[in-house]
Amino acid sequence: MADTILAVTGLTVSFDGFKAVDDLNLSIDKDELRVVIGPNGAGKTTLLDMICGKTKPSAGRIEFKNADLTKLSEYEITRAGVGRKFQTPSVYDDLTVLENLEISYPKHRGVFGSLFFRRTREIGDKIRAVAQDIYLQDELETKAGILSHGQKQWLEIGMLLMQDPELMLLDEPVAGMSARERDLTADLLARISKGRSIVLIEHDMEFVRKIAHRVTVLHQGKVLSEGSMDQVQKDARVIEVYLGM
Amino acid sequence: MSFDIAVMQIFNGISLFTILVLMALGLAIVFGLMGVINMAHGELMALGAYVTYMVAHVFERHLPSLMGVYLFFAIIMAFLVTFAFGWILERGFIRFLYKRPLDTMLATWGLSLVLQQAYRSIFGAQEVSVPMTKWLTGAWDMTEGIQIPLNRLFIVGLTILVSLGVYYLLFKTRWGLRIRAVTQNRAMSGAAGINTNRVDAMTFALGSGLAGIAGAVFTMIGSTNPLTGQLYIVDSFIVVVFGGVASLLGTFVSGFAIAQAQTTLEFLLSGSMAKVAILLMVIVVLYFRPNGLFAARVRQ
Amino acid sequence: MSASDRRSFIKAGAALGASAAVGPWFIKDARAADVIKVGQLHSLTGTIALAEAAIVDAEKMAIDEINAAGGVMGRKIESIVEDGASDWPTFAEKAKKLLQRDKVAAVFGCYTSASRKSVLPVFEQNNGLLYYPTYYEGQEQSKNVIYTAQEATQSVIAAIEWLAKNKGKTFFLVGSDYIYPRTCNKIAKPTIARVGGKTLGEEYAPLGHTEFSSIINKIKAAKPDCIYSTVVGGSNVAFFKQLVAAGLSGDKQTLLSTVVSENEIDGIGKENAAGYYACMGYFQSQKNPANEKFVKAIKAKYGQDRVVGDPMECGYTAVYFWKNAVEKAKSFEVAKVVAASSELPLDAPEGNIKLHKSNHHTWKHARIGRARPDGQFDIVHESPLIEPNPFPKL
Amino acid sequence: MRWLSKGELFGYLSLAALLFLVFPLTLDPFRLNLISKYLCFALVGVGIVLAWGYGGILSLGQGIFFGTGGYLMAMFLKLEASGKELPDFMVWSSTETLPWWWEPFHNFFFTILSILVIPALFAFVLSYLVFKKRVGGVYFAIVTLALALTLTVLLVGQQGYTGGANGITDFRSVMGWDITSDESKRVLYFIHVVLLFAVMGIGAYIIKSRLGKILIAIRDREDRVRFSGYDTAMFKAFAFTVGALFAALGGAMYSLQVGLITPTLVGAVASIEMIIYVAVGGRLSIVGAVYGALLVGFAKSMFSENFPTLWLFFFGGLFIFVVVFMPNGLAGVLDRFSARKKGQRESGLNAVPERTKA
Repeated sequence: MADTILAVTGLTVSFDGFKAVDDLNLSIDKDELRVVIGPNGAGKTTLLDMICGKTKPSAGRIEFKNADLTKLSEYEITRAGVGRKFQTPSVYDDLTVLENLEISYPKHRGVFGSLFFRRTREIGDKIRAVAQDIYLQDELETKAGILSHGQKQWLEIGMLLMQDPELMLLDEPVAGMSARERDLTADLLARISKGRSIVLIEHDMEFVRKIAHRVTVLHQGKVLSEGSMDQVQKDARVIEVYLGM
Repeated sequence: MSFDIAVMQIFNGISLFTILVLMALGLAIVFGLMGVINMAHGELMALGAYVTYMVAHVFERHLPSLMGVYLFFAIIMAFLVTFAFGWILERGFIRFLYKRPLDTMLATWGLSLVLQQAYRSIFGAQEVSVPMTKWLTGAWDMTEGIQIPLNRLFIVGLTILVSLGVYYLLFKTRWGLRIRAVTQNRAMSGAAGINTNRVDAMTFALGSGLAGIAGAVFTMIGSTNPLTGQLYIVDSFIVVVFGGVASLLGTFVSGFAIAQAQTTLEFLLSGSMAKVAILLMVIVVLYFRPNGLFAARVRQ
Repeated sequence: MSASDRRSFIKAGAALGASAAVGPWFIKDARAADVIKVGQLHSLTGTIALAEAAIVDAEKMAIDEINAAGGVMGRKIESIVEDGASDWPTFAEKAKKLLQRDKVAAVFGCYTSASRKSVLPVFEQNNGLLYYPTYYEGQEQSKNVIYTAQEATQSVIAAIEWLAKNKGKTFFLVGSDYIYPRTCNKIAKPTIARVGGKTLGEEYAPLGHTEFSSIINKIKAAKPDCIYSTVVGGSNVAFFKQLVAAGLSGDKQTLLSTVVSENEIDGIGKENAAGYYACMGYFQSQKNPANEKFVKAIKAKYGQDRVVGDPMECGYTAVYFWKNAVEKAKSFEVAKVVAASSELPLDAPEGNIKLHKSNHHTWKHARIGRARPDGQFDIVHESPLIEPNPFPKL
Repeated sequence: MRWLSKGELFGYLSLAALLFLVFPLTLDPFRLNLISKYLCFALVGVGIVLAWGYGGILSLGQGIFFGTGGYLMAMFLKLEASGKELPDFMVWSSTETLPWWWEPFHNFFFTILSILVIPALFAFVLSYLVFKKRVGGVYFAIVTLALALTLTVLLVGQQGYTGGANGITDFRSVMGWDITSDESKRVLYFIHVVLLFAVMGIGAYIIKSRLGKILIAIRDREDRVRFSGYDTAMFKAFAFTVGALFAALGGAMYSLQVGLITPTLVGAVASIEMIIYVAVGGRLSIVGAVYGALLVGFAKSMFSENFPTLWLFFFGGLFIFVVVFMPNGLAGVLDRFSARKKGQRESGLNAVPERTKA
């Protein structure tokens, strides 16, 4: 238990009577890279939404480093050390790559702090380092709106890196990427997963196999199976869900 | 408060409810289904009122024997004229603004100024008097002390009719299906072979036409002048938003709530204070239900 | 679209080149010696336009008549019309423009008290002269204003006394929520008490309100002999229509208003107003040569359908009051014109009236009329000339 | 990164030249006073650029703050004009004694302090609570509209304390200094212009700061900003509060220079007009908003002087045209023009962000 960073117990939420997540239990260890898979509508994105505070659960607890996240608002959860990347890349189109990263710098987040903010050398260095990591070092002055889809995905990951979260929630980070970009992203994930925990949703099994430590399969809002990629793939229930449907 | 007065107050509440619904229904359709905030909705109502005025004059001059039923023709004409006008407006400039809903509000506000001046130039700044339909004046004497005004009764009936009509149109016909399809997923509907431009124009025109009906009917209880529309727009707007823009049912419920609150408070307090109380009630409710009374909880 | 509208429409098109529009900002107009400028400052747009537009017409007619007869002291009157747009700051802006840029000798204008209050400092600071042609609540007297219509005591007291004597002693007071109705009711209540009557209720509807059913129910519950109404504007139309629909039409219920003239009845609808009473200084149905000439001229100029109400007549007489004062003073200077106005008589359409010796108001008759189905009034009562008393002790 | 773009620099310089030199030298006192009046709305406009253009918060109730500033100033001016007497409108409405909450407004400095604090404080408390609840877009617009209406009804209804529909009029002096003469109007004009440039400077600073970037980010993707660890409600409330403060300053200057304040300046129509000024000038440009206020005010005066019966056609037509064809107002057109000349692609910042349907 000592190295558990996130413990989800009895998590439930329903939309207009439909239970998107139903009495779900999940635990993530420190430094773990967990991949969550499951058919459409299994509740994957909703799970991440609830962890990061976007959706409030109807019941259950989400414990992160001894704090119950269900009681905090989004920005408090972020400040506690949880970072979230969305399914469709969500970056600030009207701002440059540099500004996008700078906004994500985890200090001066109060009104007056940001009003009198000056970019110090230290911050500049950090921005450049992150830009390097996400392959955008040459695009710092480009407006985010005109980046390619894959570059936007990277930029959003970069924004999380600026926050230096202990737990990263990534929703389909390689969707819409070319094969080469996927490889680069796999490298990127391998690099950044050092020293932090990652929960990642992905459909691309090739990609999952490449990066996952452990895999959780969701189905109809519940955990169907959990274990290594190989274990999971042999699980009869998983095969039924994926092939039988 | 005696029993008689209580009965009449209850009727007043119902009557105001139907008036608000009639006022707001067109706006709710245009706003809720298309996201267009039409600040000229009131002026479209005024257009309906002026059409009624003209129809009344034509009947007075040429068909005096049919004056008793002119209102029915006027209502139909008001609907047709505002429907056509709405179509023109939609094609003329509303359609350029679909991606900027808040801008529709500003542009249509400019339109409302232009229309006000148009009415003033054509009909004069003074009120025009629309003749009353004889059999609708006066009251139905339920008992010695209870009088129910006939024209209000008429409005109640008409609102029920119009509401059923709108319900049928939107939920039971192919056309309604198309409208709902387009509002839910424009691209998909286009791909499915629906002429989205046409549906947009039809929807806006329908909303406008309903404003025309409301305008025609309100000549019985209110005044008709170039600024008539201004009196109604804010109330309509509040009814729609209070109910939740995505929901026509919400419009009905909020109309009912506001009407009951208003008639009760007006009886107990002064007119001004009643108004203040209602506006504050709307603010407080919006605070607790930020998307209006009827907003479904959905996964984004 | 009227002919003059059309003309200005064309003018508008021509001026869109902007030079005509921008010109007046920088170039001061050359002033011709043989014309004298006056201003007409009323709302042509906005909520009050429905009452004021007609006054502009009546004033214009008086100006045209005077010009046709040779002008004032040999100079033709040139009228500059400005739109106050039913917006008090705009009134102040336009008043400043008329006084400071156009340097008009007099302004005929304003309808609501609010608009008058907004221009009052402008007239006092620029030493202008305003003729105010609308019945109002009193409580004011300025060296720069001549008031040609009734102030409240001249109509309210006469009306209440007449009602109490002829119609009954219990009253219900209904008004729009602003200063005129509140002041009128402030005068009405002690008057009702003085004549031995009783005030059963007092209600105010927000300006522009169109839903009167609750107030009407309160009236029904109180069962007053008389309703005294100071509801104004579009609200009035709604109020009367809803009264009739609720069974309180003019043949069943006594109602008297001090703000409903023939002009308002046009909008209310003749059949809705029939049987109700109004108290005014002037009615179109008055029989005398000056009035017959006046009504005929209005109809000839603006169409046979036009009706004439008290404010129109007061606007018309205001122009003549000014002309006569100028000719008596032999000067256009404001102080001299004002001095010459003291006790100045006029044979007006409403009969022989005169300006007060010192308080700038007008000695007027109070007339009570009952609305007929044709929109005209049967005059049922006419008082002798009443001295204006803008600051009554109550 | 440069502090001002070439276009902005040109805008500021030309505006300074106009306001400090051209207008005072060429216009007569009446016209100069009109300019002062337009500039009151320019102050509001700068605030709207911040709140609406950058923060994405459309308020249909800026009149609340404009009016509050105006009424607070008017209370002081009226008390001074009345001397030892009760203000005239109170006498007419049979208010016998000065209400206690009028008393402090005998003091000029208290008045100034109240103008700076009361509207801003109200705006902050209101907007923070409301934004915290995620009331946004058209719902926020309605809340502000309803508040503006409420305040109007209260002002009109409480005639004995507020002057009712007439408003408060007839001011004479500030601490003995006559404000009605042409000379003092000229002095007030210059004070006003200096104040305006100060406000524009503050606005520009906010926009260029990190806070400005965060506002843009919130406008376009509020969700994302929350997940970057910001209390977005606080930022929006800040932008709205600054907008309210500027509006209150505009209202106070209005009372001083125009000489009256009325409930119509608080209501829905006035509030929408204020938005229109900014829409015409350009919602993303501070200089644009000032030009917008000048231009619309000028157009309104000119049209209504020359075509008193038809001016609304032009005025309404102008709005429709600007909103439909110039979504970023005049500033947007100029930007696009200069961008095209330089052969650049249109900058993303100056394109109206596509908003999702309300």
